[in-house]
Amino acid sequence: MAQITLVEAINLALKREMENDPDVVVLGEDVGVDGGVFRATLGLTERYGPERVIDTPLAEALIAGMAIGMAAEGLKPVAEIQFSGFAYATLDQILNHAGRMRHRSRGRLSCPMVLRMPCGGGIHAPEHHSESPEAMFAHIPGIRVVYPSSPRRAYGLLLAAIRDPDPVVFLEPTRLYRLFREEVADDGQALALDACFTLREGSDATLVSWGPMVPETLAAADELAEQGIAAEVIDVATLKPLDMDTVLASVARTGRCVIVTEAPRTCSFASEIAAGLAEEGLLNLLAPVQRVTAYDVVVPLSRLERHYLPGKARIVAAAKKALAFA
Amino acid sequence: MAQITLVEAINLALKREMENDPDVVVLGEDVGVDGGVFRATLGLTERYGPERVIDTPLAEALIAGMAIGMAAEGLKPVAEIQFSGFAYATLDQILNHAGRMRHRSRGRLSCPMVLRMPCGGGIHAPEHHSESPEAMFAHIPGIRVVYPSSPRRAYGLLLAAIRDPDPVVFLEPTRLYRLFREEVADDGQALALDACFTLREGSDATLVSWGPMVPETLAAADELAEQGIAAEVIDVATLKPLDMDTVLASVARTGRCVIVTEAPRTCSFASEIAAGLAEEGLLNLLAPVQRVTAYDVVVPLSRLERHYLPGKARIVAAAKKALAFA
Amino acid sequence: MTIIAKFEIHYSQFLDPHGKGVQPLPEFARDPRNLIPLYRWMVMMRAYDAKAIALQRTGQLGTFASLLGHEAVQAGVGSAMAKDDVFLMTYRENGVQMIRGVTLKELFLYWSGDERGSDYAVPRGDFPICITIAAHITHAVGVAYAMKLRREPRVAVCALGDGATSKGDFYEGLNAAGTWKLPVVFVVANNQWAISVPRRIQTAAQTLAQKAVAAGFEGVQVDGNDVIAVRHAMDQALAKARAGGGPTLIEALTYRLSDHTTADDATRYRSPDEVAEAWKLEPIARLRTHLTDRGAWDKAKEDALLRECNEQVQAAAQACLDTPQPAAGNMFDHLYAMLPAALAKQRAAALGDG
Amino acid sequence: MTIIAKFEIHYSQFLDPHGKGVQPLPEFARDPRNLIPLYRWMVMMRAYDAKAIALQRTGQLGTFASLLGHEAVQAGVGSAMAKDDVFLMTYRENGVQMIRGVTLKELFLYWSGDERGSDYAVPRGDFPICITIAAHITHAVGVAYAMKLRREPRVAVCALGDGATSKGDFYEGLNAAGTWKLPVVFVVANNQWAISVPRRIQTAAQTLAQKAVAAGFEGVQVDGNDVIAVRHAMDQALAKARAGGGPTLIEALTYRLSDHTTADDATRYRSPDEVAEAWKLEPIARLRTHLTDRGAWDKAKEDALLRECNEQVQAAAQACLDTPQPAAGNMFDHLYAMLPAALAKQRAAALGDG
Ligand SMILES: Cc1ncc(C[n+]2csc(CCOP(=O)(O)OP(=O)(O)O)c2C)c(N)n1
Ligand SMILES: Cc1ncc(C[n+]2csc(CCOP(=O)(O)OP(=O)(O)O)c2C)c(N)n1
Ligand SMILES: [Mg+2]
Ligand SMILES: [Mg+2]
Repeated sequence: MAQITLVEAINLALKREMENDPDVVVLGEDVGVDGGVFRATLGLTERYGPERVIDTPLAEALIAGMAIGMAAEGLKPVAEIQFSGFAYATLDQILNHAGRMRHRSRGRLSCPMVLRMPCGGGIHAPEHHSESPEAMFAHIPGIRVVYPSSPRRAYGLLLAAIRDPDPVVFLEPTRLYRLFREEVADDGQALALDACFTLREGSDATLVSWGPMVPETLAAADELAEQGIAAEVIDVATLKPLDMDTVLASVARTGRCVIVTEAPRTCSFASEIAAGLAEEGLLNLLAPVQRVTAYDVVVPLSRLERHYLPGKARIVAAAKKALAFA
Repeated sequence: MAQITLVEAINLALKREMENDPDVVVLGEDVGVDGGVFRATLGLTERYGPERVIDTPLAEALIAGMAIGMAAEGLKPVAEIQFSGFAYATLDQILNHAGRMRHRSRGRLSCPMVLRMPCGGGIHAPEHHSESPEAMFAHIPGIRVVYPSSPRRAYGLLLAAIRDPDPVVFLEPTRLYRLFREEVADDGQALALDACFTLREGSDATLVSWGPMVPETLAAADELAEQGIAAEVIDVATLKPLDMDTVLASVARTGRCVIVTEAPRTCSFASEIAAGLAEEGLLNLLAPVQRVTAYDVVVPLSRLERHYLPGKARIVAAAKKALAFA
Repeated sequence: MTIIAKFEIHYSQFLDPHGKGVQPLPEFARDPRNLIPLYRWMVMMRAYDAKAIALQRTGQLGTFASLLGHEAVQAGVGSAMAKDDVFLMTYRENGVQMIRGVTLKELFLYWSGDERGSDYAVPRGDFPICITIAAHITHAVGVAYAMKLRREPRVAVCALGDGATSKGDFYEGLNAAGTWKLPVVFVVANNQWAISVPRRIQTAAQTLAQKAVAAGFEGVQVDGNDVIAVRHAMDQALAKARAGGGPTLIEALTYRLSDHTTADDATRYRSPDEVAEAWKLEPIARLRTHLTDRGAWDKAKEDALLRECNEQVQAAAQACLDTPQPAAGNMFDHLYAMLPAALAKQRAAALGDG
Repeated sequence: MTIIAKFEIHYSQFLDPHGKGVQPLPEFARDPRNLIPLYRWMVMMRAYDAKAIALQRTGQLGTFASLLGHEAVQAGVGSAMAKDDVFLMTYRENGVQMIRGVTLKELFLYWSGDERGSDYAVPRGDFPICITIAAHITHAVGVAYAMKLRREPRVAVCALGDGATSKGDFYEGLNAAGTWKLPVVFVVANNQWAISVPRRIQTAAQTLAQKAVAAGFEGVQVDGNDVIAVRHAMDQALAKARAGGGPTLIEALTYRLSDHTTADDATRYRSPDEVAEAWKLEPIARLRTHLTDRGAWDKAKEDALLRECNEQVQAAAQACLDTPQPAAGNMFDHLYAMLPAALAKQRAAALGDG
């Protein structure tokens, strides 16, 4: 078993599924000879040819809309948006069409497509290259939203996403693409969608996160552990449909919850989880829920980025604040 | 003072501000001779001519982008999107540009535009004519999101929106357009943005809503009153930036909160308010927060619409559930 | 200055507004009996249309988009397509749908606000109505890409209006279709109006056909009130697409004789004179005159046809009205292939609520 | 079949790759001294570009988009514009910006990841860099609409790449500009590549100039490595726009001699041969030969100019590096005209955090 990075795991899952299923096609800007600007589609053109690995014109609404048409015709398109900052132009298609094709036609047509995109900041990139649009996608009925945080989960969840008979928005944490390696068996085993992963057990507080903030959250749990505080860490992984039961069960045990995201706070996915707790977990809460999020501002250019992204220190502080309640 | 409908109040505010300020222009599909499909822009072309009341080609991204360009050049464009179901194509422009022009240029350029659109269901319209996209807009930094619920508030808030030096997304509750009349003085007085309106005081529970669900929420408060339950009713009106203090202060008094929206639940604006309560109001909560929302499904066509839209009965039931907690 | 590229846009018409031939008819139209099925469909469309409006006016249907005036475009398009081609449409092409096999009852059901109306028994692969203007143009590109990838001799046919040609999706779709030489035909029913916005406000382009120049393929303009011209252009475009020749844009000049929808009042923005002029060009009378002149049609046939159409339309409308309301759970049932656990809870709540 | 519309696309070039005139020069270029300022700007651009890449390679700037090869397009555009025209751009037009008055320090600051680099002291009305491809094209339409509404003899100039011509915003903007005959000039720097995607994959159109046909106005193609051709086309388009004649699309044929950005490695997808061929056509040598041939330039002038440019670039780079980091509160300070109460709390938290 090879030690690979997250982006290599994505690549591996794509290869595996293109090999398994001739209906799988990949499309997007620069996904062909270049292998994608992050090399997620490296080597696919050589193996499967430019008809199945499609360099599209520069047009995001087209990429999404075309994938919908392909999917309704029985292909399984895996479309890439080069950066999530350019994905807003696809919202119309995803919301008005991908998420509705099955519903609208009473199941006569369906839309088994995946829309992949790198998300999140921390790579000192230009404007629009550090977006965290997960909440917008998670608001859309009829789709799934998945956001892995490790090579192994990326591999298994992407396989699941491609095989899923409905549209999946698959968000990839750019700054984890090459941050660390993990052993990943290329065994073609998909992971279950719609389920959280409990990465670490603990009885004092529940830390909930997804995608790029998971390593930072684990680091915060380490630091808390050093201080004698046992934090449970949950990786939500599939944001929609949300496995809220796992979060509720954990908080029922710990009584305290910190939710971590790098998206701007208002109407973030952290708010959704906090709302679920206020509604279904209130009686178990021993302290106010803590949202550790980015501020409600535009992601600044790189010089100020470290002030914008929530880090370990803010997570630890939030957990301790929650623990300070008697 | 005339008794006028909400859509007439919108029209009045537009006329007033076009008269006051030659920089105000109106643009959109069918806003000219036709006066808009809901007649919100009726009579403007006759008074201000087709150069200031602009029938655009059928292109929503254009409408938003063009308004941004006009605003940066010093005009005050009020753009109409014919139905909010067609507004998703503007998200790219609103998020990536309108909300960033001032920030990006350090205040050298700004974006004093308004993007108006009818929202919400209940008018038995075709697909895409019943959308509630407020949460998506409320997630965007650098903009304001306003959603009035009565003729008087529509008039005052629209004046404020047009005069505001930053971009405002102004959502209009379609099914309230002609539902009832109110006396509205055409006195040119803007209402304050960024403030909730407490429509009714009460000590037993707080009902929070905005836009089209406000009358239904008031009706629920009436029904509760008949049963001896005094519900406070808050109209959020400006969703972003949110005046959470008014909600928190009310819940500090009542201990119970029901939040009502007709948008799908996950990542809705109801979730945002519930999250704020879980974070800042937890110690005052005597019962779990209740979200009364639409389901996480596609707005059905008209035959099933009444099962989809939350109504008075669900609000009353939620309030009573909250009150059942000791 | 050197000239590096040249383009010409062609226009074609076979029958003038009086039903007189203006040039030799194409092969299929030489025997007038071949035109009778087209005529019958056009009359059926008009009967259906009138009934739908009547039902809407009496509160039995929701907002309805009339196809009055579009009969020739739709008969030309629908009759030219092969069964396993795929049709992608807006809200105004119910006439094409009929020819494709969608039942009148399904159409009425849809307009009555019932999703089950889009579960066509035939044609299973055609797309449901796309209300968001031009979005389906990119879907057509995806469909055509799939056909080409699989080396199938099938074609995606995508219908749109003049207003749709202003939207970015239109251009992104055309441009991509050109790039990959996809088997797709775009048919613009240029009915001169997009709700209240006249054609001249949509674009400064002299023709809509020339929009294809930007995408590097052929655009042609035809008289859209002349079913022979539409059908002929479709036949050519479909044959070219099947032969690997790539896309074609057909601009069919016609007129929206009705209000935009039943929610619209067109007298607010266009003159009765203009509409009266347009009636002189309408497609059904022209074809009837032509058939009558050639001895292929008469008053008795006409009366029988009208009776037949009205009966069918009446029966379908009744079947729609007799259809029981869908159950509340229905809004959950086709959202995902399998209902996720989180939604199952909501479904249960909705049913309790019923 | 009748022909109802005809279009021709023209190409122009004045200097061939060897600096020889191929047709009579336009008025402004007859006296070679008028070309010297253009030449100086082009050399300055190249010096700036080299410095920016060096700074990026040593970790002192973020990702940078080189303009190598685009010098003639940018000198032609920048020099033709009037002060109170408005320039709207992507990330690759720093050369135009220099001519417009943006300082080298501001440019470096921007690329170092500091928003203050977009607070140009001059020109206050030009738009900041637009990274999202083609979005600024619709902004240009709004700007031009405002100019026209106010009866000002000003023009919006909008620069874009070949890749941008595939995006819906491009078409929506062009189409609207045509409809209202707005004072706007669209300049496509067709450098043959959009990151790894060659021009032929963007569109089947033979030229990008013909995209204007879809919008009903004139599109022209010029040799974008010939500054005289670019400048001349700009002069004509600007004069036409100021006179109420509406928009023009200029396709300037050039080549991206660099990687897409410093984050790209172009050897992955294009051959060294192709790049070597393109170097033979590059714009600076051609103009230098022309000026030298006409006795307006020599080695001494060249040396002095290079020294001067390098000094200025060096000083600006140092000034950028010496600029203190922005304060954390900065990310809140220009979001709204007045900081809303809800955000004031977040700002305080961020500062506590600092
Ligand atoms: C994206 C989008 N914007 C706006 C609308 C509202 N609308 C419905 S039909 C229409 C006009 C369409 O005109 P055209 O394309 O000419 O088709 P026609 O109705 O004339 O057949 C408009 C603006 C819509 N449905 N979709
Ligand atoms: C809407 C959008 N999609 C994708 C990108 C990513 N991207 C940045 S530059 C580029 C290629 C642009 O090519 P072109 O327009 O030819 O300009 P050039 O870089 O050649 O100057 C792409 C795809 C983007 N910035 N914006
Ligand atoms: Mg039309
Ligand atoms: Mg390029």
